[in-house]
Amino acid sequence: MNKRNFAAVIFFAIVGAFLLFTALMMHPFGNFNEENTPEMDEYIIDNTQNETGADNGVTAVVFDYRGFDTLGEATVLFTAVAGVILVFRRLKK
Amino acid sequence: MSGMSRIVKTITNVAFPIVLIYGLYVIAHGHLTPGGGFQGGAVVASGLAMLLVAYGSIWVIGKVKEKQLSILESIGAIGFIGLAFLGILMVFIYSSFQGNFFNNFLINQNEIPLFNEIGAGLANINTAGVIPLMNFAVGLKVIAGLFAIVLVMAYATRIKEGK
Amino acid sequence: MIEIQDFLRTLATNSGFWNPLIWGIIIFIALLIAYIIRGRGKKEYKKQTEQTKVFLSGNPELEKEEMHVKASNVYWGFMESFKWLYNGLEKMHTGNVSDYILWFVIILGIFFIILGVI
Amino acid sequence: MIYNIPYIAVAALILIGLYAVIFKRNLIKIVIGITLIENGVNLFLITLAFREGSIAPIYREGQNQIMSLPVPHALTLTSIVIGVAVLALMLSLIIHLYRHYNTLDAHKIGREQE
Amino acid sequence: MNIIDDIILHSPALIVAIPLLGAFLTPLVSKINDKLRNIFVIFIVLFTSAIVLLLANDIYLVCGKIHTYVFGGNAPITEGGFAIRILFEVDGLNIFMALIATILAIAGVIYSWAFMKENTGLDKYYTLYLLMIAGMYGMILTGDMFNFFVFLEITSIASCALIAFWTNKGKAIDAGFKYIVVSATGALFVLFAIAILYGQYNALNMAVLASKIQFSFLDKIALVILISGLAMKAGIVPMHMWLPDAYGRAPASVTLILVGVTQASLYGALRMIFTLYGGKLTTTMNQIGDVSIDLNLVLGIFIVGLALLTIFIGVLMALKENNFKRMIAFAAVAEIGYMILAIGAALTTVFSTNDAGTGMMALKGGVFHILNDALDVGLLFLVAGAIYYATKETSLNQLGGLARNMKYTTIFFLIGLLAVSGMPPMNGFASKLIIYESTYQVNPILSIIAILCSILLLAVFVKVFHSAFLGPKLPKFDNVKEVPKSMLLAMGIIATIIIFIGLFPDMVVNYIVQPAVNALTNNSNYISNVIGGI
Repeated sequence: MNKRNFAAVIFFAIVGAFLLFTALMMHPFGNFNEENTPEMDEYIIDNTQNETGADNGVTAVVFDYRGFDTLGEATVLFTAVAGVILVFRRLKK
Repeated sequence: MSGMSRIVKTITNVAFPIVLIYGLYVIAHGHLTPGGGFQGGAVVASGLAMLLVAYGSIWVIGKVKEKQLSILESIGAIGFIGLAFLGILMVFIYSSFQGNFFNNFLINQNEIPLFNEIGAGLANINTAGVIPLMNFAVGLKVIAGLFAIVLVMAYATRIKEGK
Repeated sequence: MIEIQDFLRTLATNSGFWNPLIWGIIIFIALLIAYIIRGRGKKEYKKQTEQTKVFLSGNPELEKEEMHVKASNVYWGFMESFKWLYNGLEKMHTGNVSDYILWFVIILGIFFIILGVI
Repeated sequence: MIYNIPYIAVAALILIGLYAVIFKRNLIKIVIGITLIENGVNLFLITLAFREGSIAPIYREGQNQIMSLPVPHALTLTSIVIGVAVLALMLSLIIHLYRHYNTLDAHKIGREQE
Repeated sequence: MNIIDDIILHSPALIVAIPLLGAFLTPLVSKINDKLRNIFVIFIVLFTSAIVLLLANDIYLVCGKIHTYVFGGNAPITEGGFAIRILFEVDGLNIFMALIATILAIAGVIYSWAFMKENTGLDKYYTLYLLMIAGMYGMILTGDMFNFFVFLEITSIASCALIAFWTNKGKAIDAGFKYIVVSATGALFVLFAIAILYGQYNALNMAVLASKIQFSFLDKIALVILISGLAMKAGIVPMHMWLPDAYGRAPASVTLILVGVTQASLYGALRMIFTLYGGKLTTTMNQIGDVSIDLNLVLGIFIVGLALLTIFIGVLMALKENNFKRMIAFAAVAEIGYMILAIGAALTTVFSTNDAGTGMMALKGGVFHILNDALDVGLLFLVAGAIYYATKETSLNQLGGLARNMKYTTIFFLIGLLAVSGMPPMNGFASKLIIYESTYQVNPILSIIAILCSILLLAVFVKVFHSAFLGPKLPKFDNVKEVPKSMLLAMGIIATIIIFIGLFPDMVVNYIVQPAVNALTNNSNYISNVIGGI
């Protein structure tokens, strides 16, 4: 094992240990107690039908509350198409 | 790659309309049922990719060019961002309506009887303001975009004849 | 909003100041002095005579290509004296994507230790 | 604790992806590693959305169960599409690299030499 | 003036949305005519710049004003205080970075007209160019964490495709692939940190997060991941290696915007440190004896260490390099080192009670140097592109005697040389003088190393000037002509701004840099603007 892989393994182990600490420190999966009640999502669940009129809460969030993210998302896809067509273009006129 | 065997082509001919209808259904009911523009567009694009695999990229590139697809995608994107811009411009149409970018201008109003009802869990399609229109724009954009990506990459890696 | 005296203010740092206009005046005076000194040089210098020929201690004059010092030869001595350092830097810059991500992971680990342990 | 097993799975996915990016020499495997990292992050986002006994946030008449959080669903959707775009661009660049160098080994492609 | 007021009211959205609309329209316009397409793109960029200037005027009129814009709604927060909608929050720092981006965008799009004329695929080139500019504006102006990630990805993908523009060179493709791998990894880790913060506080808005943040263990993890990912995007040693490849292989007009993207990533790191964690920077992490180790001290020392490494390695590699654009790229790495040196030195002192003035001055120098570095390095890259356009040659060993044929280019290169190596009376000297003096008061060693490396930077560009422009006229460059007018115009714009800032530095510091520094140092203003009084 050369020097590069040795350092790689060591720091890989450190980062992995801290990521596992993060996983153990998160709030328990699925149950929200008093101190971390999701107020923002509660508000969205309560008011989606009145504010946007949509029955599908996720679509309401995607296209109304966070519509600008969706514009960026569509732009990312547009960018990828333009990039792929640019990379595979003909170089001669 | 050139086309595959007759069995695959036949199965594709049978399956492609079903996939197409299902994708369009997912796009159209995006504000009522699970799904939306992206998901339905991905379904339709996968059906088109199946067509590409069955018939070969050379046959498909004879039918449709990637330039036309990118024009189509631009039209979808312009429709999407135009609906967003209309939220600003509505201030000049409805008086006493301070609109912002990405404003859902079709809901909570009675001038235009289009998608302007409040959904009450009854799967009423005439609800949710601009969300169905945005679903259609994004669906068109995703269909054209994903199919353009797959088509260009398949045509670039095709097997040349004579080699 | 912008008055005319804004153009003349000096930039006051904590312990010093910097005013380009004063600097320009001083530089102008210095150039003037230099020009005066130059004007008092030797008078018998004439163009198009033996004085202006290139003199390479008797050797013939090379043509243009060899007379231009290439870029890699300009700091040759510096490179030679710091060869030990540059060898290390050469080893560091492998054009390999995995190493780029590895450096990111190394910085991440060091920073994790610094903030997590302290 | 049993409740954190999804987060441990997220950490494991990210670590496997980092391993593939750092230790593999094949460009396709590096791309697979990045996709694994991205899937781990998406799993993390969608894990944050879950509540015990909750249904998908879609309103039906006459039912009032608790719903899972809608915002992480939206973020995951956006993140997935972004991942698709990045993947498409990476693969097209790899096709061009293979045309130029006739290899997919990152070490054989080498560095800039002037 | 009703329409002007409406434009100012909606300006944060229009600044991002109009380049996006132009990018969507470019494939349709290029169906008609090529010249029309170029005029259309230039018009879009100029219109966006006009809106940026209107917004800047609106911001700078009132001291400490913050322009908040909510997408889709009118109130930034609902009743109960949840920021459920995306909102842009433009304060002094945002508008400062937006002005830098504006200058780079105008110069780049004018430069592209003549520089890219012989190439194919120009409609896609201009589309991606506008998308890059829009993504840069979005990264700079946004006030929402996830939105920041989205625009980070837009800029990454667009610039990756443009770095690999000359697909007949294998190394260009390789550089694009390295760039997309590095930026995708960094952006994914940033998203991971955002998800950690969301899972803890159930909020995505920067101001709400900054008001809620507790600095628990998970927040430490999130801070580490955010700073590391954004530092890799900003090209800080030892995560800088993608930068020479990408800068060196991209077309010069793309490299100009890439400089702006790098600065935007650095801005993101600043925003995360000073605004998101700004309230917690003085928390005592540990007690050794009677000295209390605060968070800002730890961060400052770590950043200063990285900065010294960045300056050293950047300058030494630039001194060795023989490829023109790679050399300028390593010099750009060193310049980034100067910024984060000043910022790290400011972090150690700006929150202490006895010498907060030194920290403020160092922060002022660092923020001022962001502007100067973008202008100087951008001008040098444009000159390198002009030489490549004229001679089709990038290796300095082959060049020589170009000053006889390309007079204006030589003058512009001389201006850039003096500016980037911190010579009076250019703008680089003013910011570097502030950095030297403030870091000297923090620790003399820092300023000594900085001055030494600045001298070495001058040596680097003297070598370039000697070997490329001076010397005898080489016979193979006899028929080299001056570059076309549009490239000269683009270089002239940047050179004029450089000389203006160099001649009147105090006005720039007072009117533009000082609001940015104030916006950095008190984040309570930023928070209370969204969620009401604190």
